Amino acid sequence: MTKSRNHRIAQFPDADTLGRMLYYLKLTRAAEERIERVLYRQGKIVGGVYVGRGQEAIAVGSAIQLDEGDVVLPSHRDFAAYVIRGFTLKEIFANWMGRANGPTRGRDNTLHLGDMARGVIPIISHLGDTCPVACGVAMVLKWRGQGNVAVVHFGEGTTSRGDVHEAMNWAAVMKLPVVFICNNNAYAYSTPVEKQYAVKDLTVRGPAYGMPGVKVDGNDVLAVYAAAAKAIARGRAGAGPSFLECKTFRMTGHSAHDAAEYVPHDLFKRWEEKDPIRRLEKRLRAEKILTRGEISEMDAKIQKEIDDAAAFAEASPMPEGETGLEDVYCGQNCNWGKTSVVSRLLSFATDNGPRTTDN
Amino acid sequence: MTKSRNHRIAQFPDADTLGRMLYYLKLTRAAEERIERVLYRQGKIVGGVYVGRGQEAIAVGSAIQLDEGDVVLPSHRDFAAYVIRGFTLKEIFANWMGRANGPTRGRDNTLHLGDMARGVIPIISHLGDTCPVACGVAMVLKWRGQGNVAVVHFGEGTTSRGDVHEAMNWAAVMKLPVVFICNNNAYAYSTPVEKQYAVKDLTVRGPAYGMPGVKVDGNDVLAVYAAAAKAIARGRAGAGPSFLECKTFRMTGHSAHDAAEYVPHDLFKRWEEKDPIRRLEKRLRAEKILTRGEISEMDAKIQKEIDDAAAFAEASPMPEGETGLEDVYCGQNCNWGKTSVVSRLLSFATDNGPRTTDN
Amino acid sequence: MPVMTYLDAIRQGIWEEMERDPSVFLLGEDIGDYGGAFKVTAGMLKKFGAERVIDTPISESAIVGAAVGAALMGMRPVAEMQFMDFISCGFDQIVNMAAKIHYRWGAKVPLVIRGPSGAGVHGGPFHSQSNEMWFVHTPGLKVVVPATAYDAKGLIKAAIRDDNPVLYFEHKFLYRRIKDEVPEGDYTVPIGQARVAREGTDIAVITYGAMVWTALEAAEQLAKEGVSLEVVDLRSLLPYDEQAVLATVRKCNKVILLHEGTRTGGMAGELAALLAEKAFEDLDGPIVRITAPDTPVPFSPPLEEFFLPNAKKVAEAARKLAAY
Amino acid sequence: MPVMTYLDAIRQGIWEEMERDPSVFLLGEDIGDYGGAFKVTAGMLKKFGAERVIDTPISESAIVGAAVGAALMGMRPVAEMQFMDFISCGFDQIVNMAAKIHYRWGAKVPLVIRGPSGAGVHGGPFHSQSNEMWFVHTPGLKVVVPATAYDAKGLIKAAIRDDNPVLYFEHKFLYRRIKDEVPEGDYTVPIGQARVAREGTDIAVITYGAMVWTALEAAEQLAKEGVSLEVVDLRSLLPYDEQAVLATVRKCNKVILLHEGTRTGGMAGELAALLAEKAFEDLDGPIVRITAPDTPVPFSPPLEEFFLPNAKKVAEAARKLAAY
Ligand SMILES: Cc1ncc(C[n+]2csc(CCOP(=O)(O)OP(=O)(O)O)c2C)c(N)n1
Ligand SMILES: Cc1ncc(C[n+]2csc(CCOP(=O)(O)OP(=O)(O)O)c2C)c(N)n1
Ligand SMILES: [Mg+2]
Ligand SMILES: [Mg+2]
Repeated sequence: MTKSRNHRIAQFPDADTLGRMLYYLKLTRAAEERIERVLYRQGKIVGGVYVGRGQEAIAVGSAIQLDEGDVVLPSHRDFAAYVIRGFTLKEIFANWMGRANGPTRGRDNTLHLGDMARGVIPIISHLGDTCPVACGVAMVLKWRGQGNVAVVHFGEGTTSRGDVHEAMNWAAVMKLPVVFICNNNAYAYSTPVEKQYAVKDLTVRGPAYGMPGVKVDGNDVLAVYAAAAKAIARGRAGAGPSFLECKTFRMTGHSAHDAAEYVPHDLFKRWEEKDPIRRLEKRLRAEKILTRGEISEMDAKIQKEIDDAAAFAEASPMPEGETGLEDVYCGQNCNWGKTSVVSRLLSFATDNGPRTTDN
Repeated sequence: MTKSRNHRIAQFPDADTLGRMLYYLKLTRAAEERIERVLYRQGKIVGGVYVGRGQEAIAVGSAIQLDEGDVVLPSHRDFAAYVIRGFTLKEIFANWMGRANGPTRGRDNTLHLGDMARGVIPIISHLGDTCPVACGVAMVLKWRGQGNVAVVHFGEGTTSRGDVHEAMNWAAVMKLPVVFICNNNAYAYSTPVEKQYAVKDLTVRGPAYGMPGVKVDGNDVLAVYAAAAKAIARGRAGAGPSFLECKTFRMTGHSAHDAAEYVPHDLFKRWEEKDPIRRLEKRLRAEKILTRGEISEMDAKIQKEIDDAAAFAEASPMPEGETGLEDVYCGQNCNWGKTSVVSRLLSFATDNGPRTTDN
Repeated sequence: MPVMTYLDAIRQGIWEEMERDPSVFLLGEDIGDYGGAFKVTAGMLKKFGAERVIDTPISESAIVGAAVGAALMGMRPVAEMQFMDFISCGFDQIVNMAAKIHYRWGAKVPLVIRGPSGAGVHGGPFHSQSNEMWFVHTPGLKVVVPATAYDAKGLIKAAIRDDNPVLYFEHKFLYRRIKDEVPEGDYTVPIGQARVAREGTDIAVITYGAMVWTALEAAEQLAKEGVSLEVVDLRSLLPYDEQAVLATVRKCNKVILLHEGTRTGGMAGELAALLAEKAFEDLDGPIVRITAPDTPVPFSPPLEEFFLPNAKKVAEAARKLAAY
Repeated sequence: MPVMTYLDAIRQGIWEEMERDPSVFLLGEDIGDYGGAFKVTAGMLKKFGAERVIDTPISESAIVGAAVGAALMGMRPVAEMQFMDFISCGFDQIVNMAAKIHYRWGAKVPLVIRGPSGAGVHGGPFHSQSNEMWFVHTPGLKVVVPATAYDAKGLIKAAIRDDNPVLYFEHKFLYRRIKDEVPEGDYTVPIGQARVAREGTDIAVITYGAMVWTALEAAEQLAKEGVSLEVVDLRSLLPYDEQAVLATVRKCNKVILLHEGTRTGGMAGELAALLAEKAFEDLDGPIVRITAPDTPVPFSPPLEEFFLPNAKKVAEAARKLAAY
């Protein structure tokens, strides 16, 4: 059923990939910081703001491995997954600011950015809902037999929802190429894990459905890479789904307006030491894969990209009120054709780093 | 928190209990046979007819142990649970026939019979929905601290529903006195277990939530008794929920109109040999707990009870159409007070065997 | 023209679409070997194979969610609810995931959710619901409610070809009770177009689903008494055919709104609002609603009979209205 | 009399009921230590303890189901949905379990499901819904929609004391924007009773929730132009106050039905049907609906503003209707 592919199951990334991972980690951190700590406070972003500070390695270490034809369904904290799959910072910032040229044309907020051409199905606020959707995607991937996979992310709190259960069971019964990645950041809004589930590790859930359950250091992008590589390879080979529990920590409040006073302060300190970006940076310098100078250049480039994206977004027009009446249905009052994602994309420079699909 | 009780955890029933178990097994088998194979075919029962032929030991072996204050939430195949908790055959037959004096006053069908005074919350057709309800019941039981438990039954197919997951996780997190009993009868309507889940035994689900998962021979009423005794004792002691997977077989079609052609015929033969009633009867005779004569008497008594109940039900009036407008709300157009369960009960003889609450 | 049952017409419509378009596939509980609780998909597993006729676990939310995922990948899933009552278990995926995707990011979500709804077979409160209004009130969905075998086939085809999520409510009372002429081969009935089921001049009865037959029965009766009812079968509830509704009322000037769903918040309200807004000057009498009362659907035959609208109730109301 | 916000009034109402009746308890996500996403339950964990203020896993279906179980055991659970949008995840337990138990076997199910609904704060399609109509169309439930701080307190108390499942829709736009006089201590606002929020003679505006304030703003404007609007605040949608609706229309003879929920299948339809049935002779002009359009709630401020009804839109419609 599965077309044979000459994928090596490389559980360790090559130097180029290591560099790109550092880039995406840093880009994510810096872009989210701008959004959460600058633009939001300036009132330029309205509505809820959720970021993935501290847990960036999970999306980076997994999405970096995806090929054309693969589909990712990120959580609200997986900024890097969107960027790696080709959403530009300009698009993302424009959407956060509700602009007419954002990928949702101002209809939806945060990271609710979808595009099947780029293989991205966004989370909706209703937690867990994307897990069954990932199953449907994977059914089609399996029929097509080209060894593609679907990767769906969700928080540990989300595992309490029925939809996650129905999806994991379904994927196991149908042996679907789905990688279920739990971003276990220790809190669900204010709720600590002891109030969410009564097991030590959620990994037991994997075998409970008939799939591997693997515990991963979510603050180590190389560990994520290795575990995701195995799970993805399993999916590509037609051997069915996997469940990864990536342990990490949410280094902010639940959203930009939450001071996280319920989190014991020393936890932040302890996890600060495990910062995934510093860890990778240190290693790349130690192994002489990147020099201090190259890293500074990278940082500067990232700042420039973010400046440009923020400026672009701010200069972009807000949507006209009446356009909100369009596109409820496909085919009737639908304006996505006229100002399609593709044509609107042409107005964006594609200057924010390499795209996975060039892999 | 839990009032200490001098319950011995008797994992083996005494002679009296053994006799009552045989009685309830036989009563269930015979009553359901009358319903499914006589009254339904005569057109005296309308709507769907589901029975538990072959799997009667599960409800009998567990419900027989319940005390006053305990609550059972049976599945659609747990006839005995209703009877053991005090629903009379007359009530049950009257309800199957849609009569005005059935416990639902003709509003609901099959075994959808509830009565908090008897500690019974019936299944609704929407499979799995009673599992979260059991959690709410158990929260209150736990607060009351009298060592009561809630026991909820569901089929193995039902485990695929999100509600079962949410409930098992919830009960584990809150350490609730719930016994989750999966009546695994190998089929969900026409769907065999391989299409329902991808594990060998569902027992793995227990530890996946943080509770014991125990495999039980569901056709051996003594095995059910022993496993339920342990799980109930655990609940009474405040140690939290348990999950029992009782393996059995549905010795009929899904419902009275289903010929079950999709079931390989030899399966029926193989399971016929494990018939729970014959097994217990043989044992009780071998151990001289009951004589052949006593058993014949029991059979005759059961037939008479069923004859009486069927005659009573047939002679009972159908509801007046307009009464269907009452009781949508409690307190307004509500007729349950006037013709309350209790007062309507007075019209029933209480002649169908001992009731658990006399224990 | 071949005469066939409502149920066979649905089956034939699905069958032909499966043959025509390889992206159409089916998923649901017991739909494969067993052919579905009502046998709508009988024979399809054998014909189309296990990849296109998929028996699922008892997971309504995942059924809908997986249908969405497959639709996003370019397929046209047709999901069966064993009874439309159980759609409440997949409700969130329908109203929040399926209904809003196109609006939010422009992707197509062509899928159909179909299954038996409605009362009249003593199914009790959980196997008899007419719960279409939850979806009529949810922008982004389409809702169709065929009453005839002809429309059942034409609408299932239209639903499958539609690029949006469509809820297709079959009426289980009609499955084997209704037979009419159904052309062989391809045709569709456009979603959003009503049909005049019987022409008349005095009172318009606007209805859908099984109640179309109830209205026709009443019309037959009233004709003998010299009162002419026009019966309009909506066929689609979202979008519904405003022009047809206005036209029949402008013609008859009196109107009965009839449905099997419960009263408060039912479709009759929506139609009444339309008429009160846009046909205010055309009405020569109060708008009359005939609906089920605001109760669950009771099981016992006398209760269910009392619950359901019938020709007698329609005829009585029509007589009164005629005399207004 | 103390002046307090809409939000504080809800909190005070719950607080007093918790003090008054030990069978009242709270469950929901992040309601304990954190006090809820909007802080409605702030301080309650400390005051009433962890057995009566229960942080739950993210399991909306289990939240509702557990509330039903506890209610059957004689308790009076008050369940919070972090946003009423997420009620779709507990939908089945509400419409099939909670709503039908009393009808089926006579047991009481006294429970409240409450939470923030409505738009106006740029919450986007999943944090802004007005989804009350799904429940208004479900027999066995009650639905209340307070617009003032006074009613917020009186209705939460009535809801908690009611022996049926009550859905209590708070409007998040009003939480901290509305302040009014709220008596200390005990009072209830009866479920099912509307209130005349402003007396008038020319046009009745019937509405609820945040739109009451919109109507009042329009009435203020129109008064200057010599047109007198009467504003009726329904307060409850199921049951709704038929007499009050009929009375205002019999007085004003013209009517605007206003709500924030989407149009098709919305509350305005229900009211229009009532009026067309029972006040047909009293109407001197078409019934006018002002509602949100049939789209999801868009996020970006200009889109959301266009989506929402406002005083200008109401005033324009009122001017036209006055001239009819
Ligand atoms: C079904 C549902 N219930 C509640 C919420 C409100 N909510 C938003 S995020 C959140 C916590 C999520 O926790 P987790 O799954 O661990 O993800 P994290 O935010 O920690 O990444 C909650 C309760 C929601 N969005 N959806
Ligand atoms: C939510 C829901 N989906 C589908 C159905 C239709 N249905 C009724 S019984 C049944 C099979 C149940 O199988 P299982 O849980 O194994 O119980 P069993 O009947 O075998 O005891 C199905 C699919 C239902 N009642 N509820
Ligand atoms: Mg988390
Ligand atoms: Mg089974």
